[in-house]
Amino acid sequence: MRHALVIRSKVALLAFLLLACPGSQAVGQGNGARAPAAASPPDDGQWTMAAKDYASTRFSALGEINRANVSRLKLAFSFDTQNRRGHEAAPLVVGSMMYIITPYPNHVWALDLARGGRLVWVFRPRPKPASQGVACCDVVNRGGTYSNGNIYFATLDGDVFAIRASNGHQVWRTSVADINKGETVTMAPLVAEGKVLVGNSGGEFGVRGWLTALDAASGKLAWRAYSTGPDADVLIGPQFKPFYAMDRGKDLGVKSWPPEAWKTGGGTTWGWISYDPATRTLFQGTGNAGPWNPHQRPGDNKWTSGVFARDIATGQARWFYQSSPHDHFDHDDINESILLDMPVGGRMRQVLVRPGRNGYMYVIDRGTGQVLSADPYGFINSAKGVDLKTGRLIPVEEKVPQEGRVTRNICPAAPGAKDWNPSAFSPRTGLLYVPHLNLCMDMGVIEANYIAGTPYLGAEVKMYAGPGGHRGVLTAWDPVRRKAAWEIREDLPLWSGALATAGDLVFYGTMDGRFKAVDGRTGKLLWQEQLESGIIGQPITYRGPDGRQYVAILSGVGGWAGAIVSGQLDPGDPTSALGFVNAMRDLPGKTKAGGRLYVFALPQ
Amino acid sequence: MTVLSGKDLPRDGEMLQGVALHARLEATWRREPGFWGWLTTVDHKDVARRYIVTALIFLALGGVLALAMRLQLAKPENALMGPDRYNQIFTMHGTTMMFLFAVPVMEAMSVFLVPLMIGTRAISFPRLNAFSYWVYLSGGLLLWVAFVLNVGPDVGWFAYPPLAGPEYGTGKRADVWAQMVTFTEVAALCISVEIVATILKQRAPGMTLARMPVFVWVSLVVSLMVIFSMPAVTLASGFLLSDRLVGTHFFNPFEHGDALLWQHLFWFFGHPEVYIIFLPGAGFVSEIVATFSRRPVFAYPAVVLAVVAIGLLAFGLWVHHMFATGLPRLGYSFFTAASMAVAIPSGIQIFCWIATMWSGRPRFEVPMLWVVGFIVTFVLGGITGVMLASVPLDLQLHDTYFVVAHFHYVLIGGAVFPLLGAFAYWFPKFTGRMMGDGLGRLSFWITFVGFHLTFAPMHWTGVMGMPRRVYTYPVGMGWDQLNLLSTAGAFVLATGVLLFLVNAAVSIARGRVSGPNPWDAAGLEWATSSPPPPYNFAHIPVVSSASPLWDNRHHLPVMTGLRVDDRELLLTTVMEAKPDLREPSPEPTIWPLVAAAATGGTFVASIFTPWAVVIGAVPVAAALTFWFWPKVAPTPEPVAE
Amino acid sequence: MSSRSPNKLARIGLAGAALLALGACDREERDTSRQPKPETISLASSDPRAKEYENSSFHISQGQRYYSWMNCSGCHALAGGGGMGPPLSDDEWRYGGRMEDIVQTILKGRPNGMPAFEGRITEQQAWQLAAFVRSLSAQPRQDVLPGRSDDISNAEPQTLEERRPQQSESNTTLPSAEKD
Amino acid sequence: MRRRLLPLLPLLLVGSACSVDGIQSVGGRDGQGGAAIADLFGIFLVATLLFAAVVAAFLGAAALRRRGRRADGIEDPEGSGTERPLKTGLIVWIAAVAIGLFGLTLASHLTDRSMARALPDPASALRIEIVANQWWWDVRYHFRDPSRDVRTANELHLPAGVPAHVTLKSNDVIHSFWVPNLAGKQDLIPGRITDLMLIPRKTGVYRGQCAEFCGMQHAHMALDVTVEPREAFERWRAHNAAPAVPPTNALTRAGYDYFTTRECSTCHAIAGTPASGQVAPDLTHFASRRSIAAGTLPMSRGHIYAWIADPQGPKPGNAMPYIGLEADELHAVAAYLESLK
Repeated sequence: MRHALVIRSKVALLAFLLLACPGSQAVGQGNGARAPAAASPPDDGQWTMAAKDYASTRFSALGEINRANVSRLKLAFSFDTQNRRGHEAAPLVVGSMMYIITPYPNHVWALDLARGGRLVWVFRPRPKPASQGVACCDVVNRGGTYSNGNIYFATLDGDVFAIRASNGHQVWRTSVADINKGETVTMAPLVAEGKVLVGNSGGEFGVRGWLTALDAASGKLAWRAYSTGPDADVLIGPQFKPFYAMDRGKDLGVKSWPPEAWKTGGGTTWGWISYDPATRTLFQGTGNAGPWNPHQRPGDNKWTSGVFARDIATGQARWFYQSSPHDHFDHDDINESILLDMPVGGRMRQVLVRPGRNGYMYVIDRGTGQVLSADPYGFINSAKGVDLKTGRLIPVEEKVPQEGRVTRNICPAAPGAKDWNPSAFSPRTGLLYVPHLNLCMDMGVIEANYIAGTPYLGAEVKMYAGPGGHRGVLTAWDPVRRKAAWEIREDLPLWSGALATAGDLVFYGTMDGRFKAVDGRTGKLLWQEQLESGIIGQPITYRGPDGRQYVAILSGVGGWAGAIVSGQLDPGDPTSALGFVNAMRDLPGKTKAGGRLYVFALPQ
Repeated sequence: MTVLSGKDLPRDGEMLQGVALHARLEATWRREPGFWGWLTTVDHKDVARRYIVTALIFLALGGVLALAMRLQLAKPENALMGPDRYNQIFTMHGTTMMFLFAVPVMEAMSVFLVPLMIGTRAISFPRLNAFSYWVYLSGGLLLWVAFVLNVGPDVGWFAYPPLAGPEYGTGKRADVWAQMVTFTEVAALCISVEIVATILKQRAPGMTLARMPVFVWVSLVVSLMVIFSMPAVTLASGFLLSDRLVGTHFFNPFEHGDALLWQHLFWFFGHPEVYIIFLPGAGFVSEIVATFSRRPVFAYPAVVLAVVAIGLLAFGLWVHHMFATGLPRLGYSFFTAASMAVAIPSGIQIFCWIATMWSGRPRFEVPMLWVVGFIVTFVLGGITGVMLASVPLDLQLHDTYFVVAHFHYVLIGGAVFPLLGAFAYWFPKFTGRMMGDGLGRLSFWITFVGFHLTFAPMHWTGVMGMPRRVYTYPVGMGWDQLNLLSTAGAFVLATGVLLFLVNAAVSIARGRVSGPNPWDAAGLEWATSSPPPPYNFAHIPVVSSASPLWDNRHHLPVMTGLRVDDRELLLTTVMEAKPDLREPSPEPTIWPLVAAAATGGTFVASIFTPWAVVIGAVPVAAALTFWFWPKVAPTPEPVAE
Repeated sequence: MSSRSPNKLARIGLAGAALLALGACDREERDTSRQPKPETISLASSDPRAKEYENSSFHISQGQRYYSWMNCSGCHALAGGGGMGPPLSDDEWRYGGRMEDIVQTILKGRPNGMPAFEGRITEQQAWQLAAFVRSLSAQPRQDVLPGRSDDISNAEPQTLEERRPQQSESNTTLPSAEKD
Repeated sequence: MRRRLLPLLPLLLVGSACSVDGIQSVGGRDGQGGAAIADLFGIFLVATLLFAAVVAAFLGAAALRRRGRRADGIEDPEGSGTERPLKTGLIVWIAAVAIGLFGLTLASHLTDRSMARALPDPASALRIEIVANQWWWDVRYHFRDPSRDVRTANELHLPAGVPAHVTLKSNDVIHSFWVPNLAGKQDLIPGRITDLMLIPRKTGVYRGQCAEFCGMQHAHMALDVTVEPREAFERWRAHNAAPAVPPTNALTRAGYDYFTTRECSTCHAIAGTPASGQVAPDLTHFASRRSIAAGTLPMSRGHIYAWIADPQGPKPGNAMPYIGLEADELHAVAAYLESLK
């Protein structure tokens, strides 16, 4: 399928060239898919939230850098973050300022873009050092968000900060998580309708997952929705109209668990939230059920490993869909939801497109939670498919992890076909650019012991490359035709986000430190630059104070995949970093720890 | 160098007989004088006596452990010893009795008797024979020294992983067990090869297969069983050692190793092992019954076929040790049938022995008492064996004291009683003196009564639900009196065995001098002096019937012509035992001992590091090189015209 | 096992029997006694209890069990390779690698994430854990160490098995009601 | 020679042992199939003893027949005239043994098959999962609705007449599950899942015990089995599905505080409290059980004290450590545990 761009006729190509106009919000020609306007306003050249917009497109309408000239891209400036852990964050650009949030200790650096990236101020929140001990997968932070003059971000130990974007002064600070229970916060908050939405991490520690809305102005708690437990805690009320029968019933967050198990059941919200202003609905994925050992939690384990639609004002759930009931493989469902309006079965539907961890590309009706399609976008042998009548994943019995006996060749592995690192959608090509993984694993489970603040796993995992021997893939997925347009195979797992631009370019980075730009239509590699350390961050692009287009990326290997480098782990133990190290034994030879912002532009 | 013609070489025959012949043979075959000679001897009788004495010492040690267990179990909640000590003790008891007493002593009997019974001057591969003893001794010492040092295995004589595996078998205890198995297996395999070669190629002229004494048949079958079954356990213990030492995953269930693989391998050896122990008993009984009933054993072909049948069936039964493991239920029925089928050849043997008495004129000397005790006890053990072969019954009775009762009935009744009878019977051949009769009878009755007092109550304790291998049991289960009875019986039993040993010791010193054939028996072993000279026979006897000394009461025909200046054996054909070749037999040498020491050092060190195998290979290779170094200028030997 | 140098092993191999004779009694003792070992406060470098625990296969195996039960393996990985916590299988010790240092680390915790287990486990258990932790970097005597634990192996993954995606019919089509 | 028959008598009495009414007795007829096994046992006993009697009679006769007629000559078997009848006898004997064994094999096989056929569909049975640990039994009842699941330890409650499908797993080494009054034994093998169907017929209290050597405390790995009427079982189930009773007075509250914040909760769980340890027996309704520590000690206040104060005394080697509680702490924890009815 590689380079197999589908262009049906010369006419279509001609029509496309006429309409494609750099800098404007072009409507996709390829397949009719587009982000809803309300959630994806016209581009202002800034980058104020990690996902670019509420629709989570990570698409920039800037087209100055395009397929023709990208090969001339040169470093504009760089900045040392003075941190050597995994840099997963997206820089923010507001006006002429850039803000970078580092991994623990979560410093916020404000750089003046007008003066070549000179440091203006730094904010040091001083999180509790002990929080490092309860961060499952390196002490990462996935970024902040800008709204109404403030930068909102959360520290690893679970404090949400609002600081003045102009001078870095703290506006408010609210503690939302308790590290003594194993809770941390690594996600980039989302601010919408005057609410700061933030969820906890710690699915590996037997925490009880939640999503919290704070008042953006005061930091006061607006509501908190748990992912397990009684309906009152989950904010399930009369508005709740799940599409599938399996999600209907009272207190399923209790009844689908063994007694008490929901209290340590996971379902954390540590990934991406999308928001549809038109319906005032937020879409929130929930993480894996805890512990990993599924035999300790018979039942469907509501409401873990699924996606909630909630009313942003009250947090009340509207619908829920569970992609991995009774999750077997640590398949969180916290991956990004891209809001699209696109033709499905002959008529336009308002949908979420979700590249799921279990390897299926879900297309879900935004209004009802109905799964319209679920197609494998990576290699899957642990499930036979998704039954669209019941909404249930159809597991493969022989791949269910056994107690005391390793199950071999489970694909995808625990990080899924795709982990947190977000995709980008270009309306110009109609394609979704999914940076993902091709990993399989051996997994066996054992009885996990619950001790608050310590890991609650009960699994022995060893990962390795999936079929083909490559560990990462960038797939250009056509959500309308429900198949891949092309894909690029990468040796190392892809742990960085993707960025699509109106120059029909897709930017992403690899864990050995290559920052790449490829042709959005064919996948052809057009430009790459070797950076100091491996890339697991999220590339952004913006219009600088000088009016030119810049592309920025944080380099600094780490995260779950890169912990072998950032944590100097022992490759001799296959279970290091929950089994990821086994797949990454060669990484220390390919990159080293680092932490630096790189900003590229065309030469003047 | 002048080539001598065949006529010039000194040979036995008309020219050379009587005292002169004995002197020449004595000079050629005797062991070297003094301690050095003791270390270097390759005489099968020396080695066998050594084996028997060592095995009896282990029997005594194992018996002491049994008494310790019975003391602990005499009453509920007894605090005599803790679980750690008890588990070591019951493991040591089983291991000692199975690996260090029963199998070696039975093989030692074969090593002593078979060359005499078939009328040859030496066992084949006599150096290997000496080597096997030293290896066996090293294994026994390893186990017992380790036990004294609190490194005695505590995982049961069956050492099931994962309990014996690296994670749950803490320390080096299980390694000691596994390596001890290697020692004893090497020793047993050496002997088996010798016995098979000796029986097939060294029989006296005229001793066709159909004229072999039943005990020789038994030795042949048992040796072949050893050769086919022991590699399974050697393999298994090798797997276990490499799991424990170098991190392989044969028995690691997490990595798809299989704990049941061990059980299959172990019982594929373990069940034949039981018959390896029991069948020689049947051989002893056949000889004793014939002698004391004054007639050849009834239906000799049926008895021999029964022995062969048991030897074959023994390999098809191992799963009846694993009925509770959850293997496919229907397949169990096959093993039930096979297990029950063993009762048919056993029944044939029992019938034939009784029929021999029936049609003969039985004389109840001490060996015959043991035979009668054997028949009674063994039949009872057989009954419970048939019950245990049934899947539904076994699922209830398995691993209870019922099974303990069963296999002690079969092993003590079926093997130890005949063995003690055999000691009494062949005692004059071993020592030249008769064993005391009065004390012999007393020791039989005390042993017999003590045995049943000990083990009969265990049938009940088992049925009442007492599991095996528990170091204590709670009050109020109804097991108290029965256990006390067993304990009391154990001391009676021990007294009986002690009396037997005392009798033996006294008789060695002061017993009546026996002469060559005190029982007027029919076998060739009685055709030479008691104890036999180093060369066994001055002239090789010639056989024309299955009872040579009865059919040629006054003059046993002999053949002559073997060299007397060199150790020379007559080889005969496999089936008809026609004279075939003359073959030199090796001289005494120290190298088997050195090789055994090198092998032993390698085995022991490899408990601690896999590199021992690499480093230890050097001394082992050196010792073997010297061992096999060809004699300088072999005495020229013309080809027979 | 790769960490064992041939030299060291050869030495052990040759001295195997001697070792057996010398130290076997202590090493194999299943010391289930109630009390933690008596303490001697000394300014000398090493706590005398260290050797008692470290040279006991029983204490090391107990420690191995606790290592999993107390979730140490969750952060430090089964063979001490590390993850959320630093690796224990190397020679680097942030807070000291002596037995008593490790016991302190376990009981009192350390600021960068190591939780304090004092009051959650007994002191005896902490010593046993420390003995096992040191065995991960092959520091105690080799002859008290297990060859491995019954866990997942570090062998190369099995990729020979043919891997084919599982398919079923139901995911390819929409429910009939939707086909309008 | 009657003395030689004496040893047979104990065997005869084994038959009578079948009717012994023990709480851990092989001959029990308390479970389905128990009767069939007892009958089979009887058949085997009678048949094999019959053969043994023939052997004994033959042996006695052979020994007595020509005793005393001493002569040094050798018998000529062919000449004595006994050879032919004996050969006929041998053939008859072989035939008899073979037929007898065939009959027994058939009886065993048929019993086994009929018991297997009589087993109900596991799907319709009560679902119980038993996980063996060194040295205790982790018992879980599973229901269609997982929130109704019950977890307990070292005890098994069964409704009379209702089939219970027991799934057996092991967390460490090989154990064997054996409640002789109800069914034969079944090994629990790490890395494998085995199962067993229990169909209790008679209400009562029974005892099961590990039947495969599993290490130091193999002797102290028992479980109490209570077979009760269906309603009583339902009450038990409902009670055990409920969280533990909260502490009611200062003493039990102190015990609660200690238990939930200190060493105890690292390993033990008590539902409804923060204590959530999973690696040791669940103690939610501890005091309602019949024994402590897998049948090591009977349940009583004194034994609770004794056990907490010194768990290595009565059961050396078990995983419960010596904690060294102060007297008041011991008093409080014991009181709290005793209140967990």
